[in-house]
Amino acid sequence: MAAKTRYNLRELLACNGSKVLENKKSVFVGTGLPMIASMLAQKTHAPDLFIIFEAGGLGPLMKELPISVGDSRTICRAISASSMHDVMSLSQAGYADYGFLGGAQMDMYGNLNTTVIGDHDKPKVRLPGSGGANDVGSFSNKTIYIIANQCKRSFVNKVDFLTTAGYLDGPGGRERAGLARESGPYRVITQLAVYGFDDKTKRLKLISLHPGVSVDEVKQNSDFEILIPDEVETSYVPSENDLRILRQEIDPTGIVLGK
Amino acid sequence: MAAKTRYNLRELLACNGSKVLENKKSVFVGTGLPMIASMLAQKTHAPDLFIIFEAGGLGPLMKELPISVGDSRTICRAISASSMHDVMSLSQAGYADYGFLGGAQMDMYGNLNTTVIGDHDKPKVRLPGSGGANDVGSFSNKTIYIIANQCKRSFVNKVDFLTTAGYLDGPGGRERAGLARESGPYRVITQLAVYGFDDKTKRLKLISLHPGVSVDEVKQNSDFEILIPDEVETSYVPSENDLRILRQEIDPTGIVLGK
Amino acid sequence: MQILQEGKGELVGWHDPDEAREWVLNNKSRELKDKAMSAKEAVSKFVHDGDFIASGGFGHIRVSMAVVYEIIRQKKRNLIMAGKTAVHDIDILVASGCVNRAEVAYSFGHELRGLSPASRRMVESGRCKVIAETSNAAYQWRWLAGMMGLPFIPSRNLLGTDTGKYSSCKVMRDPFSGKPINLIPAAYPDVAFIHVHRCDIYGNAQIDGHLVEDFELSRCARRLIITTEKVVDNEIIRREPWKTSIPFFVVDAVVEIPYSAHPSEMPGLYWFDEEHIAEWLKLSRTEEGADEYLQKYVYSVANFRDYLEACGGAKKLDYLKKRESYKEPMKTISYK
Amino acid sequence: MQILQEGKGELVGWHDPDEAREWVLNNKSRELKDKAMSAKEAVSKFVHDGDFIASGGFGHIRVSMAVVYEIIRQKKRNLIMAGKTAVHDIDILVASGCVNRAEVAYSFGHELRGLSPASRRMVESGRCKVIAETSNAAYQWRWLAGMMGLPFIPSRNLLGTDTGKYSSCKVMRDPFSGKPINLIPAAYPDVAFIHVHRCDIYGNAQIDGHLVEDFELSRCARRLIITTEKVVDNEIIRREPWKTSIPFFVVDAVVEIPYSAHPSEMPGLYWFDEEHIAEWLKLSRTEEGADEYLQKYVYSVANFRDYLEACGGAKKLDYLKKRESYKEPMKTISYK
Repeated sequence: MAAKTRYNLRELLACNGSKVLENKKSVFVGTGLPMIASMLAQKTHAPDLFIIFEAGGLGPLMKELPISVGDSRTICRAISASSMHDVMSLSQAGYADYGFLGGAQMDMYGNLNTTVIGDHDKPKVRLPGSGGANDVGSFSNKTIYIIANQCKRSFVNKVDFLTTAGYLDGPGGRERAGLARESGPYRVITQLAVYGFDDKTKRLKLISLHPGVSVDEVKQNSDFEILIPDEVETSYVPSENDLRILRQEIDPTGIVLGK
Repeated sequence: MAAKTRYNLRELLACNGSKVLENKKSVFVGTGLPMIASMLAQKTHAPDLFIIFEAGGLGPLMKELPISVGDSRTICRAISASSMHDVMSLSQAGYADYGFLGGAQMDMYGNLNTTVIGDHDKPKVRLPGSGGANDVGSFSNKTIYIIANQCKRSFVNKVDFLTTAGYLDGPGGRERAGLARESGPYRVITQLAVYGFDDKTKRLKLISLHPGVSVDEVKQNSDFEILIPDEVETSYVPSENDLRILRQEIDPTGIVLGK
Repeated sequence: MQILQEGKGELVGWHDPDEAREWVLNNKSRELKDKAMSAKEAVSKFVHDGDFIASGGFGHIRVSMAVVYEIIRQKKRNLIMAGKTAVHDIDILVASGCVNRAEVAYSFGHELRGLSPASRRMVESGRCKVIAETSNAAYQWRWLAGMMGLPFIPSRNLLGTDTGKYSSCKVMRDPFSGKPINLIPAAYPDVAFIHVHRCDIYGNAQIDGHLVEDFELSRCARRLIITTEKVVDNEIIRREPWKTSIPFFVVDAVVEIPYSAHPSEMPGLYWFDEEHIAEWLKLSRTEEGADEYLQKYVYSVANFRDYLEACGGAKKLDYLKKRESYKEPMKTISYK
Repeated sequence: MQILQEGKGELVGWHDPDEAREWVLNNKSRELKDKAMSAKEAVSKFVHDGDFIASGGFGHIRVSMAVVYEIIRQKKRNLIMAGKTAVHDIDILVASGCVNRAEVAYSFGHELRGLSPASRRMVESGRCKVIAETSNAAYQWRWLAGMMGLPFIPSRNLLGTDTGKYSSCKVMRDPFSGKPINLIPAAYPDVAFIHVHRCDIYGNAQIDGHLVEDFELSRCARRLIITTEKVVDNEIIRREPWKTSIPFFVVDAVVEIPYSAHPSEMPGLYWFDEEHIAEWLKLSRTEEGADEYLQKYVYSVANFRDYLEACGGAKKLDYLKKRESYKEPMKTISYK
């Protein structure tokens, strides 16, 4: 993505995240890009996307970007302003079609680390921890990750700390651990490409390359082997309309998307 | 209790039930006499008695007798109108000082039957079942029973069905079963007398005789042996003020107390 | 850690949590769609012979009687009912032959008003089976476990009693405290019906006053019929979202029927119709009398409006409204 | 049924259910008594060195900052904090040396605004220990189990992860489904502090909007300090009892301090003070800077009113009120 584009990286990530979401489905979103992507989906192809916030906001029609998944914007014209117990229970019971998370480190099975770089008890970098990520990754039918900085230190053979379950040790791993049947990571969006998971092996598999990105670049920026299918699409390119909505309607101050 | 009295049996039961309750404590009450007794306590010696209803009413100041523990009278000027989950959880956690129940059959350890007379699967008389009784009897620190009809068929060696736990098989029985430490039946009020439970044996023990009732009468109306202490008091006798409150303020139509 | 006791009650309405999720995935939509329909349509669509059914409210309070009467009118059979402080509802459902099995916390009685002659007769003659015993708290927590998508919720009730032994609970040794603990299995009723004060066409519902068990019950039921005093615009819901007790995506049908709780109480709106309850309790002392009641109030009326007419119409409803707001005094009524 | 895994995290705040009941019996009164006091008095009375503490609200929303600042001012030590989407609160409590251990779901970050330099520094240098990991749902359910007086609540999260392995949970085989299930231990924090919209002198509290975890947290905490925007008459509470989120008998202190959530948001009343948060995030990049902040906003002010004055006083508060009600636009702010 060396070429100068009409859009910046975060806008590209938001638009590709948005595209994964379906109309008339629910999505459990985290702060930042997942929120932006979900709001964009509502304003474009998925007007009836049902947004779930962990602090209790259900189905809001937001007129301003929330700063936190718990602030008053998340219950703006919502159908319910409830509690974390309600939201987490409903999600555990299967009402979260999509989950939407960010991450720092991931392995080929989509296991996510947002807790610590280095040793847990003697951390090199202490990150915030699971927050609701472990819950979203455990309960959602399909979980989407945005990892803005794909490189050999973020796409690793073994995560320093397994915060949130991907497919664990591979096929059947989630079921063996007691996690919900037919749940798990679904898409991973990085600055280079969009990935899915191979049905059989549960390993990360390339789906589409962002404009100007090569398969080699994708491979070089991973410590583990990424499955490359014969056919690789090109990722969605933000439209003028997307950019107008993102910049003018959703994040006019650029707190998430930058200026 | 052959002599003609100023009060009827139910009024006597209500007044003696009321006397057990302490000011500034909580009581989890069932429909009927327990409710009347609690309201009387509030209007006499225990103005700050905190009444708990299983359907969600907490601390009401009732201006009319509820017909059910779930009707709108139970949240009249309450401090909270909540849910059964809230009330039962708080009680399980120890917030119910007193529980107040009615019963059909009881044994010497205060085990209560409100489910069935005869065999469970081929019942002679099917009664309503536990309702909240098992819960009140499990969770309350001190449970009070009103059994209006003490006789050999209601004070039995073995209840046909153990609906609500008294002391089960005696000392340590509740703890062995996993029930809360320091909980259990505390007083039993019948048409003849008021009983407690012996600290050591956990067996029913006479405390006071209603006016005109003899120890023999008490013994003859029980299938099991009731412990009789050396000193037996006389039960509380309804005062004119009690009767005025009961008849004029609490139950003017006599739906519970009769006319 | 071992299983110390297994209740011998029938485990009704339980599903493996993964199967429960699959049901949600395939049958509960996250789409805002118009679910308004008649009671007749809702019952015919969502109540099936053999279903495990549960009624909202508590005792004679806020019960969706329009659905109960419609189930009888449609002659549904072999239903299993959740006897969770069930009174008039279970009594007439058993008497009419719709319900022939029950898991019982409180059933076959009308609280203060006395035992239920009709349903007791059916139980004592073996025509209605009690397939499990439980308690009010335990029932409530069966819903909680279902709402949470869990196989069970632990509790410290039922222990040591026959209620526990005849329940579908298990007792195990708690690995934290080392003490015995009761495990209450989740319940997912096939269909529940809950009466509310107001609701939009999608099913977003507000309940005034105390919620009793309906927060949890609404969320664990596989199918949910909401009857409502009034359908309101979605904008009313969105203006005060903290008032929503039941969100639309757990709702399958929205039926607008004012006074739909009659003869039970609707908190804040109208009082119990004690005359009607007393009439039932008197008539139902014989099978013929019970049939007479059903003929008069269910089979020979086309819908709930006609039923209300038969119960005394506008004059009676006006009285019940006044009674609820303390504008009429209590009356002495004989139930025998 | 066997234990499949035991988390190696420290089991903090757990009590045997019988001990928990004993605490309630001996320490929580069912008497309606005046609990109004100052933040100074409440903290000195109910927060003790070594306590396990928990803060209400969520992230920078509805946090009882007056109590947080008072804890710092009173130099409490060796506190363990519940890191349940804890942000500004835990950051300054760790930076000031009050908190030296945490059980973490989300801590050491300010969500969108970036990681927390101060508390990260303390953790990375070993001066603050993470004694257990958990997740937001699991924390929430630790409160639920506590509120219910149970030893644990089952769940289907944490399974298969290091978060689970470093938690205080156990994994067992579910006797109903045969599948592995997580058991989350109850938590009873020694003291919790929750900020509410209104409350009477006894502690009956109303929270507007979403409750987050405060329904459960308020009920499981051994001691509970309520700070409130406004003290209202008990009659206001009794008029609409369905609005009570927290009943008086779980409350130990009622502290009336308007704007007590500052710099966090009070839904419906005032917005985050982003300038203040940015000032902290910039200053706290060095230990000296963090000390400067604490000196300026905590140690050298006598109370919360003086603190608010130091933050910009009436003009700033007026802006935050307007911002909350969309009458002022978002501003671009740099946190670095």
